[in-house]
Amino acid sequence: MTRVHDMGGRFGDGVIAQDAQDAPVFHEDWHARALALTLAAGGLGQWNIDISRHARECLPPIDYARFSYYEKWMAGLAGLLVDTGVVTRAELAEARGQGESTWADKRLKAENVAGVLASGGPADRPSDIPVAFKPADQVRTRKITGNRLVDGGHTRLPAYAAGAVGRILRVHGTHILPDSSAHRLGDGAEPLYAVAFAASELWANPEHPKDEVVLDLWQSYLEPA
Amino acid sequence: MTRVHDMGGRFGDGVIAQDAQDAPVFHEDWHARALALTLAAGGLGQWNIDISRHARECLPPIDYARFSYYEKWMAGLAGLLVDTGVVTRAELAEARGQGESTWADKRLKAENVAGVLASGGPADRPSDIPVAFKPADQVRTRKITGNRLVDGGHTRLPAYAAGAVGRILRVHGTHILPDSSAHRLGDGAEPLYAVAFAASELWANPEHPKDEVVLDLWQSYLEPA
Amino acid sequence: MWLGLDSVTAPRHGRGMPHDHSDHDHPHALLPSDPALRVKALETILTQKGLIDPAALDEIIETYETKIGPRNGAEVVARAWTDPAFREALLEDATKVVSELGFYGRQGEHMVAVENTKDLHNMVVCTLCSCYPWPLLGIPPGWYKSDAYRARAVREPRKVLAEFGITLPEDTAIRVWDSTAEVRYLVVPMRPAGTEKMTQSELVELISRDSMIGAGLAGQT
Amino acid sequence: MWLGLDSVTAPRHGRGMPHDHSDHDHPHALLPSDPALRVKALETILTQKGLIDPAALDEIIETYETKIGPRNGAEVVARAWTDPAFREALLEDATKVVSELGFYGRQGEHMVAVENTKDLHNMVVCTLCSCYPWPLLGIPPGWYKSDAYRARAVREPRKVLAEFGITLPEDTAIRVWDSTAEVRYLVVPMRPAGTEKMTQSELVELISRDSMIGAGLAGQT
Repeated sequence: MTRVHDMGGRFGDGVIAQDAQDAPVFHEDWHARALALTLAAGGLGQWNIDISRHARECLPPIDYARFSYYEKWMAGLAGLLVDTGVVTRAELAEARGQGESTWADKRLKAENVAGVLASGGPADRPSDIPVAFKPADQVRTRKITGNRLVDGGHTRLPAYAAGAVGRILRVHGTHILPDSSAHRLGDGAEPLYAVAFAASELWANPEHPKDEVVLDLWQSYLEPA
Repeated sequence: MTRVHDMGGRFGDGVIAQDAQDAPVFHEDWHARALALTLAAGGLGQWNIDISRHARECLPPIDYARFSYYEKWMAGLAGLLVDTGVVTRAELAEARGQGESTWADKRLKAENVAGVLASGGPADRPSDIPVAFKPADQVRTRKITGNRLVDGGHTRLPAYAAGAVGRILRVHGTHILPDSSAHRLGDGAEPLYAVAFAASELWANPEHPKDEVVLDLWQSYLEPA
Repeated sequence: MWLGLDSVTAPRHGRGMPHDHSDHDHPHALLPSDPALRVKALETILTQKGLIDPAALDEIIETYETKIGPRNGAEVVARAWTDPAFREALLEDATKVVSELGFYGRQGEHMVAVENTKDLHNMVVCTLCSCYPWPLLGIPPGWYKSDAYRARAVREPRKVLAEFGITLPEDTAIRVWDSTAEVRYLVVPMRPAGTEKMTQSELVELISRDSMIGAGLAGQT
Repeated sequence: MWLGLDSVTAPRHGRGMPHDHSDHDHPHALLPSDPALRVKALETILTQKGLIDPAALDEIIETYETKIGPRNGAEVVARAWTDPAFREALLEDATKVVSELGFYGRQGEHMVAVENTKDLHNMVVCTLCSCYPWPLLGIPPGWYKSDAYRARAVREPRKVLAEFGITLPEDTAIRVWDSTAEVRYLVVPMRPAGTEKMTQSELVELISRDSMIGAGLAGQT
């Protein structure tokens, strides 16, 4: 068990509330503002995507459960702004910014939006760590999920896939390790794989003998099996 | 991952809000009424303790997270009353009971309360299943927790202790199997053990090499290791 | 057999199978959302249907407010400190021993006593719900039932104990008992130094509820 | 490098370490609780500090409302259906192929295309958050980000598909892709029977957003 966000396989959720194919992209104006604000604030360069995911995961479990999607984004953003010193608690409490920020020169300008969205932020990085597995190799995931660098830290091995045997499906190259990057400990890039697991390896009562779940997993999450 | 109640080991909860040693037993009058109502309704004999635990576990995850303790009890009770046909949805909606129930003769009377609380409801039962383990034996828990009789059903192996190796500490005799009893499939009594696990077997970053966690686990949850 | 563990085992069609509700179609959503009004509504319905005697509720409440509480456990512990044969019998078969003292009952049908020593500190939790030895300790305190205690006690008992003001010696092991069955655990805390001359009833005053859960020490102030 | 993946890797004292808040001391609790007011407050603070240009927010919103959406993915799929060499290149290296079409960008930096066949149905989820191929499908729909989809898609994809009106043949295997890294998956749905004479732009109309997530079929009505 890591944190409340790690809900894959959980029982207890009811039917999925579907949106129509032609539903608006943003159901409320504030959803659109929340998304745009998060992207623009991210552009200040004070955190990366792993840090911002971890900020949402670290919301108190009660908040994580009760908040709608963009409410989680806003709460995560509030936490990031305070943690990085970009905004003070007093400014949040007064809903008023005190003077121009030292990072104001990093403000995302309207004319740069298209270019910034189009250029993205790739996560592949060179790494000295040799690729240990090839397609069809059998691997076993860590028996206990969890960040090995920081207790309670960010990790991307869901609890439902811990201690499971699967086979390498694809080698994705070498990617930034979120367990490191989310805690400002460096990229820690290492080989990343798509790993396929039989449903029977993951679930007490799998639906179908042929079904599989595939996860993208870093080499340090895996051992030969 | 079973359900939202299965939170042992979860990260994200803050400090524990302690009560004073001399705090009142019930912080609010309605807490006291909720407890008493649950006990008295249980006395109607329409469900057992495993069914009632499962009713609380089956609350929608959002409700389970946001409800206070006795709110979970009340919501669980509402579910049980409707599921068993003791109360109708219409009666709940109108907050009004329609006529005397056929189970009214089972009503717990004030003069019987002391006797009923004192007599309890033991969970040990005879079983034909031979006791397979003795103290100091090494055992491994099921790799995947979850009810094997009913998909998504009640079980008492927490996810954090799935697939772990421990040693038998005590043999408790033969007890009702909650996985069966919670779904009205019979007592299914089988041997029950206290099983000790090294903290390092359960957690990515254990606090201390000598620490252990002990769980009471049924024989069908275990295999020799 | 009041809990009906035997009487309700016959499967009935469509009952007892899990059926996951989304947020708004669970029966509880039909009731008032204010918790006090919600309880009142349920009590009213059940009373009108003849299923509940409000006087029985009063009796249950009074029992747990005034008769069944941690004083019971403290008496057991104080006697174990002062009577070696009793201590031995308690550690051997706590159910039998506490029954003889009149402390058998609901949520205490299968008791085990575990003793704290210099080498081993025992601590009790129920990660899956709120199991607790009612006949000896009464109704559990709020913190015992909190998500934070349930989530953290098994994984980081030392951090939890620190919040309760306890730092154990470095070479003391911790054993956390997660109450996953109907067995209930009573921690027998260590007898504080300097209490050799105290009477049993003086000792009882030192034995807090938390010390019998393992989240406190006897005599801790 | 706008996402700052490189620029913020230097550890700073006390930052980046997890520190679990209880319910009321998280910074968000300082803001208004109404979500619309909460967003407004954050936008106001950041604008007053010179950190946000509201016109840039407008531009981002307009981009995802009008320019970047599932039409992009549908064009890729329709071409894969009609151009065997394109299909082969897409399945070999989707990032390269979609980049050449101008569909590279944020949340689509590492693309993989997976093709549905009679034997294998692919379906995409992100159980840990909401990863989704934005440049090809736009902003994910609410259901994709819901707890129910995240929890259930990996464990019971057939029950989930049934809710979306899909029943697969008994001998079709399902492969659920849980997007745990920065790789994003595009499902290439099966081309419906009887569409052999359609033009590429007619085909585009059959290719729904859900079909490219694997929660729908192309041409499904």
